[in-house]
Amino acid sequence: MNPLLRIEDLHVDIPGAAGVLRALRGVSLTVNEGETFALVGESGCGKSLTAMAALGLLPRAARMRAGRLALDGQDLTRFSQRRWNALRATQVAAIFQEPMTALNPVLTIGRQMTEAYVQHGLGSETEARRRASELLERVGVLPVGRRLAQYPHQMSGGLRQRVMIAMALMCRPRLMIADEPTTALDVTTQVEILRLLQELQRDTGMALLLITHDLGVVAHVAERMAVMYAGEVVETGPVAQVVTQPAHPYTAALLRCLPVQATRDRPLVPIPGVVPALFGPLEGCAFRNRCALAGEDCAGSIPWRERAGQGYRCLRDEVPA
Amino acid sequence: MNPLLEVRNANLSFPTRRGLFGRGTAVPVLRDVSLRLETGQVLGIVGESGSGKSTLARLVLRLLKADSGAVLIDGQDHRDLSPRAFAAAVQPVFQDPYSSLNPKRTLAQILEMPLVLAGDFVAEERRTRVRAMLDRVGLPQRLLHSYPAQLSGGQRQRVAIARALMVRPRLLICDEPTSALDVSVQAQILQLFDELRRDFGLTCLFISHNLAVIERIADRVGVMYRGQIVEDGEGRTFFAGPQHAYSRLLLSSTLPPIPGRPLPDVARPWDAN
Amino acid sequence: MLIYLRDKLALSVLVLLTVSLIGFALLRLSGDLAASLAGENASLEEIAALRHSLGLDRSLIVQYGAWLADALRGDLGASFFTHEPVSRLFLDRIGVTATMAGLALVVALALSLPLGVIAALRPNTWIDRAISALALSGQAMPGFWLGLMLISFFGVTLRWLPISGSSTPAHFVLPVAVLALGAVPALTRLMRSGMLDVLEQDYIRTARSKGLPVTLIMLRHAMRNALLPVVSLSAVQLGALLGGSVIVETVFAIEGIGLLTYRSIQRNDFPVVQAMLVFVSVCYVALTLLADLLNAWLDPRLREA
Amino acid sequence: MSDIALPDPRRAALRRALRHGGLIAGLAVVAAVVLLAVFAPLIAPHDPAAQNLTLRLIPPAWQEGGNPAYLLGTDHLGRDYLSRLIFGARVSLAVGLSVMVLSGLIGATLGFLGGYFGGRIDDLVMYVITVRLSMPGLLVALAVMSLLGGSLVTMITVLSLLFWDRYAVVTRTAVRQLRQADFVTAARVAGASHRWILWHEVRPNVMPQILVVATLEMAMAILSEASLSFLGLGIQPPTPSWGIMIAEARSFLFAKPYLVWMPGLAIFALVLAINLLGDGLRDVSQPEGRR
Repeated sequence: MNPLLRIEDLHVDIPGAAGVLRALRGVSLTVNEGETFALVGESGCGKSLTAMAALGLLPRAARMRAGRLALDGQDLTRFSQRRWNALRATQVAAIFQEPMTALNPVLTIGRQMTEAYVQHGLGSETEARRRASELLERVGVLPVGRRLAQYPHQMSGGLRQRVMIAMALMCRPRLMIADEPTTALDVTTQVEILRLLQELQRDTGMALLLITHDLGVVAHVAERMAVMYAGEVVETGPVAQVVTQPAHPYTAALLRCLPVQATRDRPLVPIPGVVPALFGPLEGCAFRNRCALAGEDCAGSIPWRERAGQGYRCLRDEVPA
Repeated sequence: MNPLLEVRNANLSFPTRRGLFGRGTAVPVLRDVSLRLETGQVLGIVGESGSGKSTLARLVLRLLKADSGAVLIDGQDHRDLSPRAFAAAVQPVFQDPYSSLNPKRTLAQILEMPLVLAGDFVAEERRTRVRAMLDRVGLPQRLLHSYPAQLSGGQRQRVAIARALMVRPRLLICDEPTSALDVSVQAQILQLFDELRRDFGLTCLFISHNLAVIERIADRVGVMYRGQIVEDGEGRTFFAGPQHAYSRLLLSSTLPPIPGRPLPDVARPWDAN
Repeated sequence: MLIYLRDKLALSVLVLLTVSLIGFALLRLSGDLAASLAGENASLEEIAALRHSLGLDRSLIVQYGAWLADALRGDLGASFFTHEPVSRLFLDRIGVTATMAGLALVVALALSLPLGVIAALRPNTWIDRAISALALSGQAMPGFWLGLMLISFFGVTLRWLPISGSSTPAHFVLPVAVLALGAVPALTRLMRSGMLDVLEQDYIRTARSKGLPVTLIMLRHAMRNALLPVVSLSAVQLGALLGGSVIVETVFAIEGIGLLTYRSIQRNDFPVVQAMLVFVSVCYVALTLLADLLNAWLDPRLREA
Repeated sequence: MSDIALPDPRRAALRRALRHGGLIAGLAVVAAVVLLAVFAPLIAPHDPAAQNLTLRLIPPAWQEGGNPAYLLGTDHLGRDYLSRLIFGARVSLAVGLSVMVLSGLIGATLGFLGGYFGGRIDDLVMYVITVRLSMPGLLVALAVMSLLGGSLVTMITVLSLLFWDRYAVVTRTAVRQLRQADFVTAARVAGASHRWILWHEVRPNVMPQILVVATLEMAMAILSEASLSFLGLGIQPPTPSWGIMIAEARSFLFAKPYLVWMPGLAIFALVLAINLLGDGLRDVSQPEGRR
């Protein structure tokens, strides 16, 4: 499989009134062509920030301190604003969590769908409209003619997310970044949107980088995954392995927190304590203050280890599932 | 014997006001809702957005008035209770841990509030009770004089639960109390609920869109769809084999973290929409 | 939208009636008009006769009713002093005042929209702080004093511009500048905060993720949303500019309705003052209505309210 | 359990305030002017009303013909300009502070009622606000002052009755949002009365915004007093008011421009300081961003 997106040792700082927040501390991951890669973690772990970095859209205050970004062998690290713009939509497209706010309320769906196509010189306004119609038809936003003239507020959340997806597909990107695309939706709508994404991926062959906190969604749609905690990737590997035999204690603990029917007769085991503050340099394992397996050796530097296709950052060999 | 909470054929609609002079139409939100909740039980209400589950909570809390039907607390219409008697019987816990605590008041003030309003306690007794309750919900005493801004989301939700329990109510109305929390924090709060049920014998109306959470916590389950309770029953029976097509759809849409399964088919044959 | 318009119109009429009634009552109850009109040496009989001839001996409600009936026919009464019809006095002078107010708003918008946008694009940088400081200073400047300072500098020291009257376009430069500078601070700050709000919205992130150039994002996606509150404020400001004309026209000796009103106030020429009060209210109500329509054109969500 | 050590919000606000240059500068100037006004009789070198026609129009001390005894010179009646400026601060502050408080009471009350109770009460409040907004404030003030005759008390009354609209609008909006907050609902369910909720739950959360409006209104009142007095329909001579001083100096605009710019500068400095104070208060109470 060919690697499409490579992120290597990414460090991002966010200076603020309370000090410099080390938001990302050496994140590395690779998304291969055509695959679905899930980036999983709880709020504040840096998963969205990583995705935004891959779009060149870090928040204004954030600084990329170190690391390399590459798309299909092209080094993006020193890209100018103009080259980023040329890349977005045509190579990397994105959809976001809140379909209610991600579309501009004062512009029609048609206008918002076609503008990037025309801007990137892929065709005329007429051609853009034709492609928009085809895509709306494909994602099931019907009747197409009327929908193109509508404004976002005239549609339900599920429909808007479909519009977002169609819009992201306009310029035939090779990678779609989906940042919590179904979190704001009802569960039945969530399944519809996930199915749609799967089908579209099969049709177009694009890769999908799925950012989510929901391990259930990951298990159903992703092939490989990375788990983030406190600005670091703590574990990565094929979904089937990571979810059933976690190698990192945090992944295991997260799974024990899920109140799903499969674990009905097992008690919930909450993770005690809270995430450490990420100000200043952090030595050792960030999870050790909440980890049942932690010892004094966890305060030192922790190597990245590999085992049977799984990579993880932990000293312990056996992690109880 | 009367159930602790009974809702009888409640109908409720929101009037849409068309301008200053217009009358407008009424949008039905609750349609002939009936339910019974026995002392010591947890009744889980599950449904998607717009199903009317939060409206049901607000109705029971007397924040809304039904067009017809009745809400009975221990056999007595809840509208006949004095504010004090009602507060002593029913208390709420809300979804948003940020909106549910006044940012300008300390934890001590927030937790004393229900006791001050109940009026039966001297200052010394209020302080003792607040300290005991902090321990009970797992918050350190040193937070007593801090403000909500100094707390994490999970800690805030503990405060909200503590505030609801201060007057030892007989019925707790929880409207999506864990939905705004991360799963690890959600697990902490669900565990707290388990402990509190054991210690206080809580009776609870627990509303959530998350079937897995409901399954963990509820003895009985009610499924709401478009303002109606389309199915209700004992928890284990329900999860073993839901009867209504919508319940089955809801259950099959819940995705467990088990790899290798395809996404379910969620066509809605009964509801061409 | 139609229902909204209907309500708004009905409300406007009610508001105008209330304002005219309040104005009427205030002016009538604040003192004995006949006594002050007749002069200090008038006898009681003379005052009574004057009161009767002006209709001031009738009850307040009757007087108001009579005024209203006339006003609806376009008859605003006649000046107590020159005995000219008030409507004529107004029509002769409205052009000057309206021109000034309109020009001032255009100038103010031309200054404050770019300033607000620049400040919002570079928040908390030196340029943002400089613009904020400018806005704060402008807000602290008394208009009449600014006018006098401008006269002293451009008119007397430099001798570039005429300092009073309204006969040539050059006469309007200083008064329009004073009026415009009065409106700039509020508009700039609103534009800045509006833009800051909009730039944080998810749909701006969406637009950026589509690789659109910054100028297009600004013009198509951000400006339109940020303009909504500015449109409303502009309407209010234009009303305020008409009211503010009293000071500017006094300082620069311009024969507009502001100066007319000032003189009429000084000599208790009640019909003129009442007319001015109602005129400004009508302008305000009409302008806010216009702003609502403009906003509905800008934002489709408002069309359905 | 290791906590994220978050600071006490009040202490954090105080720290932000102390680091806020504009707020400190504004506060310093306002405090200085207040001291000047309170101790005017002790500080002013001369009686501000004492005329001496032999000492007319002395230029400031640093100009040719200046007299060190009259640091800022004298006006057309030979009164000491510095002393008049110092006493003028009394009028400005008296009007500014009184109008700030009185109009605040009117506006905030209306805002609380409309915002909290909503429905028909809110319709009524909105109607009253609209009526007020559609009346030209300065014009009405001019007309009423002209009929009633200018005095400090009339001035304060008239301005207070006119300039409460911003209080009402801001308070109403803020209270409307707070009314929806879950902590208000929790208090209601706990049996709190409307009065209890308004005082304990709503008021503390609106106060910062009301304070910011208060500074704006104080500045506005000071400017209005100056304008009205300048037009001859406000405070009446010989009371030293900055607006009157400018009006009296107007005839000497060409010969003695400093007589005009000095009182104007005083108004400008005081109002600017108050605005800085207001901006600072807003920054400090809303740390999430400058708006």
